[in-house]
Amino acid sequence: MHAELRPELRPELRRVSPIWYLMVLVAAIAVGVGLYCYSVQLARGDIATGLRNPGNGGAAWGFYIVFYVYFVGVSFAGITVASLARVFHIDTLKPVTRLAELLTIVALGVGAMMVLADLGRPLDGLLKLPALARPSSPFYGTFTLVVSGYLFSSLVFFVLAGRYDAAAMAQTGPPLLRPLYRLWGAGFRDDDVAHTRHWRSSFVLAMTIMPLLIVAHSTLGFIFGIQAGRPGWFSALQAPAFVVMAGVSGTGALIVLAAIVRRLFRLEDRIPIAALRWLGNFLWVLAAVYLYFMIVEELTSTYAAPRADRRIAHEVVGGSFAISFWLTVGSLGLAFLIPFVMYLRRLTSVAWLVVAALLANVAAVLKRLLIVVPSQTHGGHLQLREGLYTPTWVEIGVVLGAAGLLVLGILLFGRIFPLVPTPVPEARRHAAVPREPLRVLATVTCALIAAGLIAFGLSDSFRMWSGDELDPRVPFSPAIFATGVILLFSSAIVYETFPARRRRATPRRVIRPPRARIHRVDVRAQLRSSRDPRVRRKS
Amino acid sequence: MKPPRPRSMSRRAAVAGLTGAAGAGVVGCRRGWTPPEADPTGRALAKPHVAGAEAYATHEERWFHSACGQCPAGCGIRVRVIEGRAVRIEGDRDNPLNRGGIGARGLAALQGLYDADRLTGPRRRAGGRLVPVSWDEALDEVAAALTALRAAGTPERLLVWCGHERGLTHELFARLARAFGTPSFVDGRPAHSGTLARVMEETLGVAELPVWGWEGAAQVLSLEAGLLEGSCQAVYFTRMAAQRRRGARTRAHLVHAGPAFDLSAYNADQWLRIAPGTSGALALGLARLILERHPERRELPETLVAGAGALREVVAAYTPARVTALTGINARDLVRLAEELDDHRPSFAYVDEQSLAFSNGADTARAAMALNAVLGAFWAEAGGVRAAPPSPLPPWPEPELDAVAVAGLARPGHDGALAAIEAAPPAVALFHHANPAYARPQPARWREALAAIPLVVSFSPYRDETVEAVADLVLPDHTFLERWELATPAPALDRAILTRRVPVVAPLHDTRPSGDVVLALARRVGGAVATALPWPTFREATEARLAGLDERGQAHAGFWLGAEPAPAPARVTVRPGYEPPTWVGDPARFPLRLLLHRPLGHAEGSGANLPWLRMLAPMPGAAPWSFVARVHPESAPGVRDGAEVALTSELGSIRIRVRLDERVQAGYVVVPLGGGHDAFGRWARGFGANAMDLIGAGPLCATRVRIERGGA
Amino acid sequence: MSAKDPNRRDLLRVLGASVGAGVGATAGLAASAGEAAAAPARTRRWGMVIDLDRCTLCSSCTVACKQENNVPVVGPDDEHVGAQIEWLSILWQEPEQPGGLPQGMPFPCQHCADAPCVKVCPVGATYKNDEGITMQIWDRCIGCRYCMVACPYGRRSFNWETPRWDGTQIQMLNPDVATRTGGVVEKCTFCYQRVRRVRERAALEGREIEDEEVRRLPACAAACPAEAIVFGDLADPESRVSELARDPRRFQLLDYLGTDPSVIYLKRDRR
Amino acid sequence: MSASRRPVSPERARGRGLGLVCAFGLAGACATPAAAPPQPLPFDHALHATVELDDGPLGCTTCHAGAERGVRAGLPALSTCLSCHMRPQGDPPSSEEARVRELAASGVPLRWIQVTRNPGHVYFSHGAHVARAGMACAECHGEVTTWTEPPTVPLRHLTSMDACLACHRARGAPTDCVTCHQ
Repeated sequence: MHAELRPELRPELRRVSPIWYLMVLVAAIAVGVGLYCYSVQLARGDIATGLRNPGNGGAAWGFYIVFYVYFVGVSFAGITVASLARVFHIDTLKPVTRLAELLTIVALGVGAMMVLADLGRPLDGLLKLPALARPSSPFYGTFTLVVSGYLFSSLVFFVLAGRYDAAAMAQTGPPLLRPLYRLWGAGFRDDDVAHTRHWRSSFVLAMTIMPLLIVAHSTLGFIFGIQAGRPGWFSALQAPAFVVMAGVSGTGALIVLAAIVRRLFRLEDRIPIAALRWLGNFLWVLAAVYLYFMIVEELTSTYAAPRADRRIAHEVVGGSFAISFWLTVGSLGLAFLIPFVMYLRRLTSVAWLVVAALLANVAAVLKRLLIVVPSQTHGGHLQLREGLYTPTWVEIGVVLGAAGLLVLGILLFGRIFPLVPTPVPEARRHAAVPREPLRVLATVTCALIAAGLIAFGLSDSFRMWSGDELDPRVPFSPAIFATGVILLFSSAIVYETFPARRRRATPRRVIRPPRARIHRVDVRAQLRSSRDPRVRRKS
Repeated sequence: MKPPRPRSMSRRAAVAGLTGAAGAGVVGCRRGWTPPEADPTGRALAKPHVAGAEAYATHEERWFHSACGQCPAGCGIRVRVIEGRAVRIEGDRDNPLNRGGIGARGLAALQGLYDADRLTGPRRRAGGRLVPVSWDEALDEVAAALTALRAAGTPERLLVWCGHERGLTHELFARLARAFGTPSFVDGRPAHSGTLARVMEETLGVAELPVWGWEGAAQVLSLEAGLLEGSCQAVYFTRMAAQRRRGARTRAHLVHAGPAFDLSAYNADQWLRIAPGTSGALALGLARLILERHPERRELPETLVAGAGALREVVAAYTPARVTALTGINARDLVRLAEELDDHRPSFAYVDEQSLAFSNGADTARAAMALNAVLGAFWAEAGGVRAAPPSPLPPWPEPELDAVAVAGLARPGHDGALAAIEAAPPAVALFHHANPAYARPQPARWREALAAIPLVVSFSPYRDETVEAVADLVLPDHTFLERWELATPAPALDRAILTRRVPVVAPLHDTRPSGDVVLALARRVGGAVATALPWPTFREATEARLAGLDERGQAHAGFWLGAEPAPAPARVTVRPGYEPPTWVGDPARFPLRLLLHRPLGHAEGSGANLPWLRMLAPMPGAAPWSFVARVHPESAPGVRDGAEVALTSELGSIRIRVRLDERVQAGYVVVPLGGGHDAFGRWARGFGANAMDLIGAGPLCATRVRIERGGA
Repeated sequence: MSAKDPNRRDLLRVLGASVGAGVGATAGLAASAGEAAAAPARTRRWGMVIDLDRCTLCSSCTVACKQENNVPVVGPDDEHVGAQIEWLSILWQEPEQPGGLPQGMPFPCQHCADAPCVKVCPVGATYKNDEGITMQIWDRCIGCRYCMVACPYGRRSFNWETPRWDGTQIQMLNPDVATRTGGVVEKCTFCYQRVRRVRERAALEGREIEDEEVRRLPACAAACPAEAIVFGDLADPESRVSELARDPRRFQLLDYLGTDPSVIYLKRDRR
Repeated sequence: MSASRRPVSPERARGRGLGLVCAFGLAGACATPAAAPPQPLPFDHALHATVELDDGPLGCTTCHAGAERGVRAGLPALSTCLSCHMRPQGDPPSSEEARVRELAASGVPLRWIQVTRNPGHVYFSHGAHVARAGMACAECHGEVTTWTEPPTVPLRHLTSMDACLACHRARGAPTDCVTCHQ
């Protein structure tokens, strides 16, 4: 397989730069620090954080929620880029799609950990959220849609897109990892029909994911935006702004990641500058939109605003949050200007692009801090005690550990799997797909079951069957809903991995004559070969 | 085996009768057995293990009627006791003082009872440290010292110092001192020995706080009083303030003249910011204005207030202009206030210890009484000022004094002045509910003076400064929830009231009620002292004391209410006068003047170790757990709000956070009392600062200070 | 769970219509649940009227509340600034205009009819019960603190650490109220344990709860020397609390947010 | 008495997921204590259940006074024992009775060790279940009247919130959380 490709395009694990080891070490230390800090928090209680009761002069949400929002925001880029690349056939972006999806998955995992770090009783949270979560709480969307739907759709996208390379790596990859590749690439036949199927299913997935993405990030915005009791949060702008800010930070993170990965894994030839340039353009567009949102926001909260809103705006622009605010404005401005100038001048400097991307992320973190904190410490409708929130070393350590985990996850993955997908020639994606009623039936069945689970899980989460009781009628309804969402996306897996009927009579339009090696790649066929007489006959 | 039928017995009746006998006790130990409830859920969301609860598991719940002993008010309380643990205090709805309400101080009594830093038994100082000692040894030691004093013929070298506690224990200490033969008995009850009580003695003939006729008053003028915070009857006054505003048909007006914005100012219909210590002038100015309104009428009943006619001449000097200059209250307010006081009868001017905490305190009280006389407030029908009703208990027969005692009593004794104690230290000092090593001006000097006393005995149940720093022996008292007591509350009603406290829980520790200890000491000293205090136990002493109770009152659970209001005295003596307050210190070096006040949680100094009181805001609008000096921004230039500063007087210096407050009279610093303990348990220690370091003997508010940024 | 939340129910109906497929399968379940539900005798709405003209800010209520509800003492040190657990404290409002009167008020949970905290709780640890009390089931709370940031009144406190009672202090705990663990949010319950006690007594005696016996039922109302706090059934027009709530001086805190608090204040009246 | 000497095991199949989630604390049902609690008296329920007094048989609520109308059933104080055992009640007098009087004489209260306890966040009113709902003691506690020794494990069938709720639903009792949570 892949023989038709130029050698440099074949999936392979290249030797890494020595800096890789250094970065892994640093990231591992960060993870260790994070674990230690979290253990301190568990032992001492949340008093170890800088969080305190709002109204008593503190903020109940701080760094953890800021970085939760940030990490989930970062995850935006991955799946967006992958979906855009698929839906609009942007081949320039193809080399970074896997990287992007990987970023999404790892960032979402880390984001979920930030929520756990924030919970007063994390174990109870792990048990009760799947069991009892209520859709009336914006957290419901966070815990079900974001974690199950968003994460799992990305995962499905990622897994399906990787099967091609996995199957190849099962032949050529490090022997130790081959079982993993075989598992991943299980059932993959490198024929045009499979590629075509993937091409189709990925389109459906991409089309599904894009609205889901908007919903998920809006949900995040709703956590803040629909709280009438918090001036500064209560704004219809919150949801769209969260979507855009997620784009800014996610695109920025992806640019940084791509630039680093190019060096570390010596992939300069595989990840073209053009991909980075495209991302740079995407970044300035989003940054411009967000700058516009900020102007709208500041105008609304200063021009004849109610007392409490004005108080917050005053505190943010000129008070104790002024440094953060102006840093945010500056960073975001530069994150817009640098790629914009490059766009106008038709220049591309990776270094400057990385600077802009980093600034975009600085702005993303600070802006989230400016959203989350001032409304709690200074945003009382009543004259409650005002105070300041300063994160303690425990919180900083935990966040550091999470960031370390993010980096570590990506770096380690890069050592076991090619980070750049092998391009599939356009021609191979448009094979005639044989009619396979069973496959369609299985897929549709899976999707229907999923829809049923979603419907039931959601309605029971709404306590529609609970009579006058507080709990869902069936325990773990939210989990059922999430399972439904997962299953819905899994129907794409069913569609692609459903064992093909191999009837000799079926004519297949084959562009290149199949080779014997292809059959060897077919792990399932291989496994079956000992007992399936047909296979034996064939070989 | 067939159990035989018990003979006739109604089991329910028997159970009911006997359950009352079930007392509380110690916790059973459980060896080698893990109770199933040790961790039923694996999580902490459970009632913590309560000593006693699992040991008894009877779930017996009882409510005891008793009386509060946290402050001199003596509100009626009901205590909920479950399995021998007091878990809740509520006000007694039958008690006419508080009618079911209860103050924060009373509620916090539970924390006092269950304070983790209580003394668990008697202690003796050995090698500088307090070590446990048995009661017998400790009592023997005190008795030996006392006996030696009498043997040497110097009984006056015994100092007995009783704090604010009012009740039979106090009387027993006084009786012990008398029979022993020492004139050095310090009565720390402010209601009996403070400036106001002394002035009331000369005015009304009763050395107690007067009774104020809140129930019928239409207008009250509070002259710099700590009406709702530091007064002896804060709960009653709170109830009255509310009732006079909303409960009654006519709404009474409260005007408060005070130097800073405190609870009284907040609650007043009108707050007049007055220069501190000048309310005497205000009272006289008002008296003049009111008299001027009635040139023709002989306003004052000469029969009651002798020489009232001469008042006109005395107050003539206090023209509105002069009063304005003295007090800072503008003339328009003054005139309006005079009109209102005059029109809204019954009205009266209210003063308390806080009003009189200046060098001119006695004059202020006299001026207030003159104003009250002008207002016709004395024994006014609906609401006025009366003398405290006499105690319903007959005076105790004078103990028979032996020759030693007679000789001793004839010699000069101590009245609690530091200099005298330094000059001639007593040989033995007994401190009951008194903590001079903290609560008297110049605590450091007090410690040195007390250290010079060979035997200092403290009866405090807590490890206060006197216990920790100087006491040679500690004979810890029960808290008031563990013992019997018979007490008369600080005067509030025009009927006599007597409260009876009962032990609601078994003693937590190896402590003994001080009354019993006094009786035991008397027995050990023997002779005439033992004869004077013949009762075997304090309980029996209370019964003996109650035997002479006036029979016309009504007995309730927890209190006894006298029948008839106190009769009008033959005459009221009014001696108006005014002197401006004096301030100690060089005005150039110490430009500011120090005002001390008792905040809500002060509870006569006993609140500092109770976190519930500690966390109460010391002034309206303050954060919990704040302990700040308040000063007008103009008086502390360059000082940031919330900064820690040094307050320095000629005598000492303290570090304290400062709050800039425009509602404080410029030129003054307002500091709450009750902070800066270096002992007295975990909640008191190290919190705030002790303003007693700044002031000298004499009135509380008479010291000049300065503020320095960044500490001393 | 209260069935009186019209907004949510409407939403549910709309959603229910769109849900479709799952409904048929579970309709049986819903029907059986409906049968078991017993109708309450009368719908109560417990409420409180706080007469600020009576209140002198003596703070007894705050201490009584801590005593009754086993509210832990959180220390005064810097680390614990803002970690105070306050079910009921004194709210202090400086005048908005110069020359106005500052206002202090006992400040319990407002028990909003439309409570923002209830909406946001992800696990249903806080909910409106049938009698209008916003309850918090400590054991269910996961400590996400969403309710705290949603509450416009700041009337929810988080246990930033596991509460401790030193030595003998543990003996004074009220056995009727569970102590909380670290990591959960707690709040005023209108002294529900006392309401329950009264209700059970009434039920055992076969009568309705009388207004007389609940007027000073919560610990704050019982302790108040000024009798400024009155508790009762706002749904009963005859009750003392309803009568007071009709006073023209009435106001609710932040009524413009539409939370409809069950705590009704009567304005201070000064010359 | 031929009935089982062993208390009925309260270990029951746990509730489904919900019970697990809201895990209610299977108050002591999780583990059988290694040793019997050192109760002050080897109280014989079976023997006392046969006693007839003037005004009827000696019921559960004679000693567990709160069981009928109170919140907590309570264990008897020494005074309760003494209300009968002040005078000798057996022939020959039992050693337990001697111990009761010994304790009474020494003034040491009876230190029962409570075996059956609710988790702290659970409010369970005996009065509501016995006097109002008319349940019998044995419905929850099993045949206590057949035991000759003090119980060593909690006497309770209800080990999960589901079990409580099932009964509440079946009987139309309130299912508001605060009915049972405190």
